[in-house]
Amino acid sequence: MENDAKRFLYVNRKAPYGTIYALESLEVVLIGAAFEQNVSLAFLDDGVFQLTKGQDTQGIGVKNFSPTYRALGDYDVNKLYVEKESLEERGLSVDDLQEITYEDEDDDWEEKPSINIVSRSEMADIMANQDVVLSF
Amino acid sequence: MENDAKRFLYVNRKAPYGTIYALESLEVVLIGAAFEQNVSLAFLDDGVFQLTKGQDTQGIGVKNFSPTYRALGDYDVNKLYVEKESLEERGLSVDDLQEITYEDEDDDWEEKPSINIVSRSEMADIMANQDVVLSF
Amino acid sequence: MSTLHTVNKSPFSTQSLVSCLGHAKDGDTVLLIEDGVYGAISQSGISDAISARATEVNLCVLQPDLEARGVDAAKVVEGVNLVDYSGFVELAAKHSLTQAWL
Amino acid sequence: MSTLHTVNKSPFSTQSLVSCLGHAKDGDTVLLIEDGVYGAISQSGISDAISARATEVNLCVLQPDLEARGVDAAKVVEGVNLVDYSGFVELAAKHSLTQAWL
Amino acid sequence: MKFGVVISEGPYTHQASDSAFNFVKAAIANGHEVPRIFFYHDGVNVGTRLSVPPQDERNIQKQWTEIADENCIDLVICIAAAQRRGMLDENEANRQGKDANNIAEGFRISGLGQLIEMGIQSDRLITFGD
Amino acid sequence: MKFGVVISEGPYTHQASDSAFNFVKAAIANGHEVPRIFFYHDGVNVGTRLSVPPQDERNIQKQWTEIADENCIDLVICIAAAQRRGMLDENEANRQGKDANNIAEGFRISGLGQLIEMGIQSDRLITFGD
Repeated sequence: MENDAKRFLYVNRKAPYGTIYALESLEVVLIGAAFEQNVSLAFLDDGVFQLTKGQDTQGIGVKNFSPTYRALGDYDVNKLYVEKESLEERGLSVDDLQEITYEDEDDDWEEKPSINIVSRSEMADIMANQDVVLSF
Repeated sequence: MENDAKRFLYVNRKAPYGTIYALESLEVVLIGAAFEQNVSLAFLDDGVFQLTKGQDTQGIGVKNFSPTYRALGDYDVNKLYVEKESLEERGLSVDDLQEITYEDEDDDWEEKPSINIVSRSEMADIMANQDVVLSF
Repeated sequence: MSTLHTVNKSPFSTQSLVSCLGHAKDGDTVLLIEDGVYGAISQSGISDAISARATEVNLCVLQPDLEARGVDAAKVVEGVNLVDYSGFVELAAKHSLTQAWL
Repeated sequence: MSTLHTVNKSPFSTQSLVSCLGHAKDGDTVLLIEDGVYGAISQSGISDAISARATEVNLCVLQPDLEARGVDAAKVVEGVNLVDYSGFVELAAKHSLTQAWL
Repeated sequence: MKFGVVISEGPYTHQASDSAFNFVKAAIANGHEVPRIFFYHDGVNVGTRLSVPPQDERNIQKQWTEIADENCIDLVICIAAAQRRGMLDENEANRQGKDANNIAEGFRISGLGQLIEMGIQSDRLITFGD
Repeated sequence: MKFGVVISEGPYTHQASDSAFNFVKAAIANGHEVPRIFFYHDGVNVGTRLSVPPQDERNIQKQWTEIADENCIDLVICIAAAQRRGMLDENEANRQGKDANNIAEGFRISGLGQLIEMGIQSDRLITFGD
């Protein structure tokens, strides 16, 4: 990563499928990965629903894009922050989310989790510590 | 009014200007008036904001359509139901709303108020007692 | 005379479900569709309020929308009924009126 | 390092303002625009929660949006500052970061 | 039973037109009629023939054109909503002095009266929006 | 100061593009620069030249075309978002085998990289959406 890379945060606060924001946010993240900035993703409020496992969209005739989150590691996008309070309010725990991992090139390519569960106050710190915030 | 007229209720739950629904709802009401059905309008939740007086849109560069509500009486649309609880939750009273009247042809063209403040439970009764509900 | 109410918004984001439940009459059906299906998740911050209404009002959730969002049917609040699109159509036919809480 | 947060939704309809205020840091500015300006009305069901934050956070409301909606400046919660579009621009320039709570 | 359907949001952005499509398919399969669908607000954008969705996604406009053709459904786009949003048929384009039009086969542009008429003539009216 | 602006919602339906316009006008009046505006999601629909708003309403597309022309603002419409929603320029129409295009003067269609680039090159990035 270049020294003058900017810290980019993609903020996801909306549920998938009801609206297109989650999908089109992911499209920005994938394209943005080529720019070698310092990228993080935040999932809070209804955005945490984007990461649930077992999504099956056959019955609604819409493409299931949830597998794409698991590919983020291949694009060197491996900082996914999920807010604990948002999960709890929605009756969810980390067990309801997909497992998303990346291979750490600085640690002998060990497979590590990309999802970090953070408190609301930690999420506020993450948000404050950015150069660019893109909201979806 | 014909005997086989249907009861049409236009339900307004959104604030004006932030989105176009309030304006385009009004356009349906005006066109619909020509069909001589039994028309009522419901204003609840943020829909009560549509009727506030003193709207001045010069600063945002968007057309002020609030005077149109006062013309509804000329189209024989004179049943505007506004939910009391929705007003109160928003710090509003009937004094914050425009005065909207119609001339009652069955009562020597006396000018009467079109706005009826109703309780949530009365609003529920009004909604239940319709043939067609159009939501905006 | 009864009404099928549809709610398509997450109750964690908007007030639509609360407003709908505050206006639905006994004997009406409230059907959760699209992002509205999140209202059927048990042990959430609002699930008690939902199940409290499940006796007077027929609460339903659209299963294809539930599956799309990865919500296991076992996680649905007790008393909420699962329907498919065909069931949605027949609910609309059975009730004399349909109202969308957009 | 501080942030200008914009909120464009009515707090009576959505959770955006609540979520924003729950994440804004002391010294940040929260600017209410578009339908968000309804959050500045005094004596509403949420005005106490708003004014409680007005000491740590700089709460502002966009006056042209307030006027469009017929909300009298005299009705605005105490401690909330009125700004015009020029003021909006300078708030964005003054804070190092801008975040929209859509 | 005769269903009237209102679609208030644009394609892909909101699920409304997908939900309406699944509802209409099921209604027809169950032996009901859907004589007309009225596209209002951003719903008018469903009727553009210029969209090019990714290969692995559904083509919402084509789905409507096909189901309408097979079941004689009248797909009506509101003219007032369409004008604001840049949806035109050939007549409207000529009348407004525009050099192109973008409406798809099977859709027609007409007035809000068609919505009221649908409300009067249908046994049930159902709205899919945001 | 250099502002980058993102517009995420369509014209007339949401206030987003109006708010952005008022913000950009004020920014320029205050001596700031707005080198680029990026239209994403339904925001791409702002760039249609086929819209015919009522006489007594603002013409949102024309407002953008004019302010961009006067201040050298690069109005970029996201290609991926545009394709889904039926927004095409002449090149894209030819490439996709479409018989019409609808993009207005002053707008250009390009990739999402232009959004990231805007984020990198701007001092501040501000989003107007829903």
